[in-house]
This record gives sequence, C-alpha cells and structure tokens, in this order.
Amino acid sequence: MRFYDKLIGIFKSFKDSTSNTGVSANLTAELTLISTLLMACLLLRHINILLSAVILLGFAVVLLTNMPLIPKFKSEQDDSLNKMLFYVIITLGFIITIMYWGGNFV
Amino acid sequence: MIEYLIMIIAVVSAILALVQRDLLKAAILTGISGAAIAFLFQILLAPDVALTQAIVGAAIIPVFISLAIKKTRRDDG
Amino acid sequence: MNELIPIMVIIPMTCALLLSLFSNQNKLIKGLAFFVAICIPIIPLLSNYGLHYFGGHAPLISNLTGVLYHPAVTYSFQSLQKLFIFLLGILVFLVVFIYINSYKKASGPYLFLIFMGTAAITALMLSDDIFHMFIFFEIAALVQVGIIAASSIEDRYETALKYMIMGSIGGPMLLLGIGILLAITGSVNITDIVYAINHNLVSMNSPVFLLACGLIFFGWLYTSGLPPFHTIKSAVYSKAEPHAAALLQAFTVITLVSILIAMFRIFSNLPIFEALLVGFALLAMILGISMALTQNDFRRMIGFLAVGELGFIVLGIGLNTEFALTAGLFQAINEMIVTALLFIGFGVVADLIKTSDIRKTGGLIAYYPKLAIMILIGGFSMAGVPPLNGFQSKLMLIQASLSSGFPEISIIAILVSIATFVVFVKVFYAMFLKPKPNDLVIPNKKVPRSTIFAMAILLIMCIILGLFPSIITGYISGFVGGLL
Amino acid sequence: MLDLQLASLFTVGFLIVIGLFSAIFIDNVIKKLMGIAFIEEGVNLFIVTLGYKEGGIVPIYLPGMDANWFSSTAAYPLPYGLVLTSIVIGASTLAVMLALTMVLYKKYGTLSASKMLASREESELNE
Repeated sequence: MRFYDKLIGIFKSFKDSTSNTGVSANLTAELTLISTLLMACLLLRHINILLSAVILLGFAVVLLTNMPLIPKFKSEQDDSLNKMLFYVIITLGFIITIMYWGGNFV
Repeated sequence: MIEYLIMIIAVVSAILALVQRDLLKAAILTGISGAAIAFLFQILLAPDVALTQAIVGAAIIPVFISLAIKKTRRDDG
Repeated sequence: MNELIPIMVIIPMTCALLLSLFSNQNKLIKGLAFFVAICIPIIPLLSNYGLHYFGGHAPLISNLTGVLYHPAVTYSFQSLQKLFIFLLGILVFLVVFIYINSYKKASGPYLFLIFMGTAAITALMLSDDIFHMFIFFEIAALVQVGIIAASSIEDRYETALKYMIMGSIGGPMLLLGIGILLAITGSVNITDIVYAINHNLVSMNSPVFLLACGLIFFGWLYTSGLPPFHTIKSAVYSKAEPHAAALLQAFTVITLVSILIAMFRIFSNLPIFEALLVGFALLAMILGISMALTQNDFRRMIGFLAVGELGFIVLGIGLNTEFALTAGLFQAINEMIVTALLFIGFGVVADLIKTSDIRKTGGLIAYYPKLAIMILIGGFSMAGVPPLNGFQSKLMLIQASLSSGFPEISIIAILVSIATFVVFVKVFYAMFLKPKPNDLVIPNKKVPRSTIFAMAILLIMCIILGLFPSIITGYISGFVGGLL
Repeated sequence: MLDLQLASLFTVGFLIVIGLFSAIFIDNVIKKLMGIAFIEEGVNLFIVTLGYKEGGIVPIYLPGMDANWFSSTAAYPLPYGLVLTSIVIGASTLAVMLALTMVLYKKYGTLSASKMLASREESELNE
C-alpha cells in the first residue's frame, strides 16, 4: 500500500510543473527508462547468470526506490559544460579501464 | 643532456602557464612551452616539423591568445 | 571510370573555394551552387567501383618480407560508398535548393561551409587511410561549428564553443589512438593494418593494441554523438537552421558509419569491441528516447530522437552477423532520409511561428495541413509503422537480434520504438491538434514552395524504400559480404 | 641515464595530463583553451617520438648516399609527415575557439566557464 501511495505522489509531483501531455510523457519516459534498463541488465547473463540475477535485483530495488528518476536524469544531462565534461571524462576513464584490464576476458 | 633540460622546460612552463594570475604572462609561457617542443622535434630528427612547430607553437598560438586577451580581460576571473 | 573517384571530393571542394571567392556576386554563386549541387549526386552513379591511388603510387611488394603495402593515400569506392555518397548528394541538393530559394541574398561563406562539409564527409566515406580520415574528421567538426554559428537561433555561440571544447578532447584522443596503431603496425593504411593483424604480426592481446582501440572508440563517440556526447549533439542540431540541421545529421550519420566500418575492419576480432558497441548503442537508445520524451522544445526533441536512432545503427553492427550488419546500414540510410524530413518540417514551423516551445503552440493543422500530413508520415516512418522504411529496417534489426541469441535487445528495440511513437503523438497533438492558444500569432505567410518540394521528395523516398527495400539491401549485402 | 625516447614519452604523458586537468578543472575559458593546446602539442610530440631512431639520421636523402645505408639508419619519416598536418589543424581549431570566446565575452562580460557556458534552462525556470 505504501508503494502505491508513493507512486500516486510521484504522479502528482509531475503535475505541478507541466501540462497534461507533459505528465503522460514524463510517465512514459519513467516507465521506458526503468524497463529498458532492467532489460539491459539481463544481457549480463551471457557473462554469468548469478551475476546478472544479483545485479538485476539490486538495480530494480535502486531504481524503484528512487522513483521520480526523470527529473534527476534531466538535471544531470543539461547543457552545462561542467556536467558534460564530467561525464565525458568518466566515460574516457571507463573505456580505457575496461579495455586495458578487461580486454582479454570478455 | 640538453634534451632532458628542454623536456623539463616544456613541462614546467606548461604548469607555470596554468597557475599564473596574469593571462598575458600565461600566453608567453605557452609560447615558451611551444618553443621547447620545437627544439625537442629537432632533437628527435624531425627538422621540418620543428620549423612548423616553431612558427605555430612559439609564435602564432601565443599571439592568438594574447589578441583574445586584449579583446577580453587580462586578469584571471 | 575510376578517374571519377577523386573528382567526388575535388568538385565540392573547388566549388566551395570559388563560392567563397565570388561571395559578393549573388547571381553567380547561386547558379554555381545549384549546378554543382546537381552534379554531386550524379558523379557516384557514373563512376565504376575500384580503388584510386593518389599520385599514382600503386601498391608495392616489400623486398624483405614479401608483403603488399600501400604507399599512397587510397580511396576505395564500392557499393556502400556509392549508396551513401549518392544519398548525401541528394540531401545536399535539396538543402542548397531550399537555401537559395528562401534567401534573396545568398551568402558565399555559408555555401562554402555546406560544400566543404560535403567534400569532407565524402572523403571520410571513401578513404582507406586512417590518418586521412582524422584530417577530414576535424574539418567536418569545424564546418559543423561554422554552420551553427551562422544560424540566427539564440545561444548558438555557446553551443558552438561547447562542441569545440568537447571536440578538442575527443579529437586528440582519436589521434593518439591512430598514433599507437601507427607505432605497432608501421602504417596508417587500413588494409595494411588489417593484414598485419590477421597474419599475427601484431599481438591482439597486447595492452597497447587494446588502448588504441579504446582511444579510437572514444574519438568516434564524440563525432557520432553517442552518450556521453548526446546532449551536446542534440543541442547542435537544435541550434542550426532547419535545412542545415538536416544536413548536419546526414554528416553525423555518414561519419559514424565510415569510422565504424574502419574500426570494425581493424578491431572486429576483439570480443570486447562488440560488447562495447552493443552497450553504447543501448545506452544511446535509452537515454535518447527518455530525454526526447521530457523535452518541451520540439527541435531539441527531434535532436534527441536523432541521437537515439543512431543507437539502432550501432546495434546492427555490434551484433556482427551478416544480416545484422545489413540491417544496421539500411537503418543508417533510412535515418538519414527520415530525420532530414523531420528537421526540415519542424524547423520550418518553428521559423514561421517564431517559437519552438510546445506549450505555446497549437491548432496549426488549420493553417498548414500539407505540412502536418508530411510530418505525421515522417514521424510514423521513424517510429516504425508498417508500410514505411523505418519499419523495414527495424524489423530486420529485431530479427537479427533474435537469431543471434539476444531476445532482450529486440524487446528493448520494440520498447524504444513504442516510446518514439509516443513522442510523435505528443508533439503532433501539441503542435497541430490542440486548440490554438490565444497569444500565438500565426503570420500570414505561406510555407515556402521549395520546402514543400524537398519534403515531398524525401517522403516519396521513404515510401518507396518501405515498399521495395530490396533496392537498397542488395547494394548493402554486396558490401557486407566483402567485409566479413 | 634515461632513454631519450622513453623520456620523451614521459613528457607526452605530462603534457596530456596537464592539458586535461586544465580543460576540466580550471574555470577561466582562455586557460581551458591553453590546456587544450597542450593536449594537442603532447599528441604531436607522441607521434614524432614514434619515428625517432637512436643513432639515426634525419630522413632526407642526399645525393651520394648509399641507399641501403640510408634505409637502415634514417628515422621513419611517415609520422613526421602526419604531424605537420595535425599541428596546423590544432592551431586553426584554437583560433576558432578563441574567436567564439571573444564573441561570448561581449555578451556576458566574464570569462568564467561556469557562468558563460552554463545551462540556459535554469535561468528560464527562475523567470
């Protein structure tokens, strides 16, 4: 029951800022984001099934408990140069790390 | 021996350029770093590249930067 | 006629220089631009498949090792190059046509940028030399910045500077990767590098080789606007003039495809390379669509959708089967056409009503019915509604991912297609069907006829490719067969 | 004593790291651009270092040289040819960025990247 109330609260929190179409679009975005990210986690079963199960469950809990994800996502992906550069450098580091140490194992 | 000195000059002047408060001094230090790299190219058996780098790195880039500073502001802020 | 292969690059480049030279003679540059824009799609049709060695330096056989190597910059012209350069030519023709019809005084420097970009992208597609690709990659980035800065939309200079700062991190990283490849193989010709790798002259497991792969991959992410560069790329699209945005996305798609094919030829034996491709493709699809749904600016929305659609192309190539590669490249062609249609359509609406905020629009179907229908069909095509071309390529991609054992990917692709449809329903409702807000002033101006003409041609291409996809897939599968 | 090629590669590493650091962490746009110039110089130096051969000669073939001796002692000239282009590209990119900075300074009156290149949507919400 508490989870349902929380969901209703989220719908209301969308409502105050935008119009009717805005609410439905934000909801679609929210649901698409969660479902596609969880689906993408399933791809890890090609590496290890147990790993994929653990990550899927953990990820599901994290996503569902932080429910209004879209405002957070949107504020992280705005046009500020500092945020863009931050994610660019994180990605550069990620790719190099994956390549350098994990290149032979996958 | 001189080549190691030049490498140290290149790196140190790059660091000094970034800690300057006065942007014009920083532009000149960028030029010093570029000139040091041009010498390094000469030592690494590339005289033609060294010529280009001496013009571009030691003259054109500092001049561009100082022109931009002249049109904007000189202090760091 | 193999002599026509370098001509494809030389003609737009010469034309660009001439246009910039005579920029104060309005009639002359309009005529010249129109004439060259007609020539550009015709040249690839007349040319034969083959290789062109600059300076006539044919490949040599080394005395020491008996290995064939290429001393000259080599251009390779095959069926895929023919297809892409032809389509780019058609888009350039339409864009130049719209531009010289909608402005009384044509600007020489602006047309210079358009033709220089065309030359750079054509060279990128043709080139078989990885350093040559880097040069034209940088030229293309500069041209894109110039095209944004030349528009009249607010905040264009900020976006241009941000894009260049990102590019100055991405570009040198790409060059560093090319340098590492040069160090371990001694060549910048892709055919030579592939030979060295396939004959075990280079250790596939060496960390240096993996590092080169990572760095080139990062540079490619920048130029194709996949995450983390998707925000800046969509901003770039939304800050350009409508016809220029259509051209910019075509540049992006072709740059993506050409560098991706080069990387695929070099690194496809690394299993992690495919994993990275699929990972970033899924990320682009998910982030692109979720950001598109939340935007209020419809130009930005199409920008994010265009980035999300790029994920489908990369997905097809990352799956690494013949069918998937064909599907991915077919999707690239469809995306070029459909996104160009949408950018022109939405951009012209934004130009007419002077706003691009969907909260302030509405009721436009009474004023622009033709435009509305064309935009609707274009949106259906991008979302993958059956008789149109987007459906064909997305269906192929879904089949390919099912048959290579990744049902999750096909589910994600379907979900993303549905969300794309939702985006179009939202934006179509908000712009055309919703009651007109009182403060929206609609000028008493018709849609320019040249724009309608260009959109109609793109729409006809969409429908024909949707009904007869084998026109294109024949060319592509011929190329893919040689690639694998 | 350190090998010259290795020492040069260390210089490359320092230059690239300094450049990346300033491009990310320094707020002043002109200093960011200086850092970008250092990245480009570092990468150019890397490619030149690849062609170096210890005890070699400059790869210019003069009349009277023995061809076999030349080919075994001369440095590898291909990287040198490539770097020429990339130096010029780097300089032109920098020039365009400085021009954009000058235009933006007129609009904002500051060189701070966090003010000049921030997100526009926040200011819209505040209105």
